[in-house]
Amino acid sequence: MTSVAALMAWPVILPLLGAVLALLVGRPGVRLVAGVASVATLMASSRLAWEVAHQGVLRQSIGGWGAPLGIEWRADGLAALMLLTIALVGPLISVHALDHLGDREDREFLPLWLFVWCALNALVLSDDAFNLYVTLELTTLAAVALIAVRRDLPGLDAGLRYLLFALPGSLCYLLGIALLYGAHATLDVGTLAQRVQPGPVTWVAAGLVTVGLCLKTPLFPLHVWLPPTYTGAPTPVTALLSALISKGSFYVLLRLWLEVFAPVLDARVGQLLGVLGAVAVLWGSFLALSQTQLKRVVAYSSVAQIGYLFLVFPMATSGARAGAIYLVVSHAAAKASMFVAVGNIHQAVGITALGGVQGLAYRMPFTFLAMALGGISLIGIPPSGGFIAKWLLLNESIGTRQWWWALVLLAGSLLAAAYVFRILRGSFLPLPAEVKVRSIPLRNELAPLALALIALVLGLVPWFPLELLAIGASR
Amino acid sequence: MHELRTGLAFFLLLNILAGLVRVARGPTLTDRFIVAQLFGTTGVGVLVLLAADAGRDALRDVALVFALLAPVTVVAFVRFAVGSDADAKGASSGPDQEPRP
Amino acid sequence: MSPLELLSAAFLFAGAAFCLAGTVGVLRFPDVYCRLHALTKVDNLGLGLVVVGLALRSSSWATALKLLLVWLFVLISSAFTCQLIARAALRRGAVPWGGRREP
Amino acid sequence: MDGLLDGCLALCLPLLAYLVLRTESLSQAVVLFVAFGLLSALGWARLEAPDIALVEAAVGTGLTGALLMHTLSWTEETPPDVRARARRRPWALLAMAALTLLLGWAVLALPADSPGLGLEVDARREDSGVKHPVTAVLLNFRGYDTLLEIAVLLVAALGARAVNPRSERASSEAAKDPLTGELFRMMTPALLLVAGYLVWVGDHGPGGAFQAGAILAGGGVVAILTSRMGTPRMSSLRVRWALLTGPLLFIGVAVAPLFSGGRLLEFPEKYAGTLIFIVEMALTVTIAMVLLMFFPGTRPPRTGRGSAR
Amino acid sequence: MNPWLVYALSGVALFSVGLVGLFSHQHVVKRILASNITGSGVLLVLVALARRVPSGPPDPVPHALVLTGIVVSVSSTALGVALARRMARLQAEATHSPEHEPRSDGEGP
Repeated sequence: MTSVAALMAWPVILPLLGAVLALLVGRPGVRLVAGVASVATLMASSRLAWEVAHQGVLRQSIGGWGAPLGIEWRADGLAALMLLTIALVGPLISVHALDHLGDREDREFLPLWLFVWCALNALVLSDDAFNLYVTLELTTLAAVALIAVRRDLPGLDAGLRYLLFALPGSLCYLLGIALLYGAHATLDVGTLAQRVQPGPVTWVAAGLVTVGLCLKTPLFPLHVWLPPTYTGAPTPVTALLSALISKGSFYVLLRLWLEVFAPVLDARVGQLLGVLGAVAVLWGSFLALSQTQLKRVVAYSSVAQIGYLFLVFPMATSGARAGAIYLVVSHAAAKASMFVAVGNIHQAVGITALGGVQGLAYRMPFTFLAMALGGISLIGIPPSGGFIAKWLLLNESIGTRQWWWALVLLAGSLLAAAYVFRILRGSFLPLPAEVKVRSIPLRNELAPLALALIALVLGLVPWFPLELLAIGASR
Repeated sequence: MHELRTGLAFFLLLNILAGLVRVARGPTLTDRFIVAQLFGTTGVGVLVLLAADAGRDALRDVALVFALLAPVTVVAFVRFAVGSDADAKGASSGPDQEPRP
Repeated sequence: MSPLELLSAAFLFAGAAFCLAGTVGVLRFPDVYCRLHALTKVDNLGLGLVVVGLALRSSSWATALKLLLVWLFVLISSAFTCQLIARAALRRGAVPWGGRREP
Repeated sequence: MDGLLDGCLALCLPLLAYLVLRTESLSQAVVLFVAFGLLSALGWARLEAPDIALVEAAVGTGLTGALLMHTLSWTEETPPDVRARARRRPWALLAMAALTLLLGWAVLALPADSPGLGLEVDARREDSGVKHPVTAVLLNFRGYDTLLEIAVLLVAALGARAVNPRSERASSEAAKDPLTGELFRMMTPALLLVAGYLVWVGDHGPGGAFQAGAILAGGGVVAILTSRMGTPRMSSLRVRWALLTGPLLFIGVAVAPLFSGGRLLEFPEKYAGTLIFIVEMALTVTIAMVLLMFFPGTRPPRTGRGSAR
Repeated sequence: MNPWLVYALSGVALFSVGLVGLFSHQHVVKRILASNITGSGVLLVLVALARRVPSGPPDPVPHALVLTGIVVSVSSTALGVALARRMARLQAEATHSPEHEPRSDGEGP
């Protein structure tokens, strides 16, 4: 069972099997099945990451047909790191969801989350452009079902909004892939990378793929669906969306862009993406600063943080790539912790306004410790994963003589510091007498703390992830 | 014969296009739905004509499926779009009202 | 052209003519019920004649049988659906046309 | 003549699509959309893609048609945005034209005589255990896509049932209606026959699990509409088994080679044909169940029609 | 002009019409229809690409991709319609009985 085939198959198959079985057993055993499936998938993912760290890039052709005809899997260091991130962050969010959502929603939330996990693992491993489309769609539909899992008006509205933006995004991507297939008669990403030539087909296909994936991620100015969707969805689902699901489409974009499109495109296109990212950083942070609802502050912060990721495209060096991925991972942990903390606050006092946190730090110390640690990573202060990521990006912007991106990074950090402190400041004021604080289970307080600790550890021991990232960084 | 069949298929396609006028004019949903049924049968005709070409036998199966499933939409139409049987007077239900001449 | 080909072509033309007649009927007839009448002409005779024309020239019995099966399905479905549509229209209060000019 | 037919069809499709989106009445848009489905089936037929035409026929006339008729019962007839859209129309037309030109430029630059992967598929088809090339690609060469596609179907069914969990039956009056009852009785054997035929034919010609499942679902929709059954509920164990046997079997067949040192979805050459047939049979039931779960029951909303923003 | 090119251009036009329609409408059912049309456009391009060599059978790979694409498109349509229907019902209940508000989680704005 240690063949490469089995190593690569289990991280995809186990959550899928778990989801199907969880659906089959229904209410009584759903938690048990989902728990077993989660542990098994976590083990399978870590095992694969371990092998990648020791053996280097792993490849596998499903069914044994080989590249142009069949579908190939490719696990490099980047894929291994993403697998680990999903396997650590996702289950912690779902633990929080167990108490946050009702008993009825369990039956739907857990199988759907396992489907999302299966789709994201498949997406991370896939080296086939059409297979990536299928995984993207599986992620989208499962996300829509998750957003609407509570069947209330805000959730349904958010789900429809997300669906109707993500669908055209996937279709743009698919048309781009269709054009590439028409020109090069292959769907394999590696083969495409060798065959693309500058020309109208490549330009239009690159445009379609980029626009489609930017719609799903989303990049400014296509982000209009994000704040209402993130606020309307149940909080654990928002955490999943922001931490993992939006990273899926960014991962696809990063790989296709760096491996396939960047060599044959004008550098100015990369600059354009960078400018949009920079605008997203400033605009998103500014809007986060002007919100009065707690959840909206964190949601707009996501717009800004996604903006940073797009700074990788104008620099397009391996250092910038490492920085962007580092940000993906640490933002996944930090933002998940923030959203889960927001969920806890809401559960405890039922208030959504920013002023509602007043005095809560004394009653929910772990939640606010998590919020503070997550905030540190968002701002980019050491020691945190966010700091390492921004440091790498800063280095590259100076190394490639594009100092203006450094300014964006610094300005974004200042704005982030402002909105994070705006939340934390209130929490240390004295608790108003009339506020009733419901106690929440310790498990729910520890989940965000564990997530925030991941972001912290990423800042303390950066060498393991960075070494992993270097494996297979260029084909 | 191929030319003749293709020509007739084209002619039937033009018939479908002409039917669009009735969809636009309505006036009621029922009128529009009748045109949809007309399209269905004409489409089956086009498919069997095209299926007569060598190597296109599978299109006959497509025609078969179209013919077989045509009633599904009709039953759905009768149940929903025109309003349920319970409010047969239909004064206030249904997407649009039948005109009374 | 062999006599069989001629016969087949004649059936095909006749079928197409009925399809045209049906379409014109749906376009020109004054009310729902008359238009339904036109629709059934296409279902029964239009498609029927086309099917017969094709079956005459079909390469095998199985093909001819399948063609006739297609027609049979359309016939049955048409019989039911027209009844259903007409009933629904009547229940909703569409008054049949009494021979006046269309307004 | 062929050119005329193709040109006319190719021109009509975008025109019809434009009309669907331009019309102000929703009922008109729905009827036009049904016509659009028919024309696209003709397009698939002209492009020698009978498999796709079959799916379009089975899903378009059966499920999508019924689903859209159903939407008419709960949405507002005239969309609330008519005036807003009228203002934007010149802008929209310009955007459509510009986008078409841009994409058309890329299409014109594509190589005009590439056979794609057709030759590779032909060369390996013998090893796939299936004679029909599309089935070979779908279930063997790219069977992994199909496995994930089944997951997509399950997710959509789960989501659709989660938001509308109750199974609604029509009034008893509808159940007693002799006309639809007789229609259902006459349709059922034919549906079963054609569905079985399509699964069987999928091995060597156009057909397969999805087409057959869609036809069965068409019969199921009529059964729901005539109150012979309710929409399948996730809470029923029997429904869950019917839904999930196919996926479990597919996963089992996919992972079995892993235990003997093989790869995922690597069918042993000798049994490939048989295994694919069994998986297709089981998936037919799954697909029929999923499509039925998409169909939301029959009762029109009690409180009348609300606006669906 | 080759038939495949005619259909590919038609598919591209469908895509554009659908995409622009999707973003210029507010009505949810219309937007779902528009996304369906957009999808049909992409699929038409793919199938047309399979038919570039006029002699011999078409390339089966795009056909298989399109079959998968249709399944995905049907699934997302059904999910969208289900969500929209539930929303319409909740809104109808809210307007008809103001004292009975739909259950809200209070987290939204």
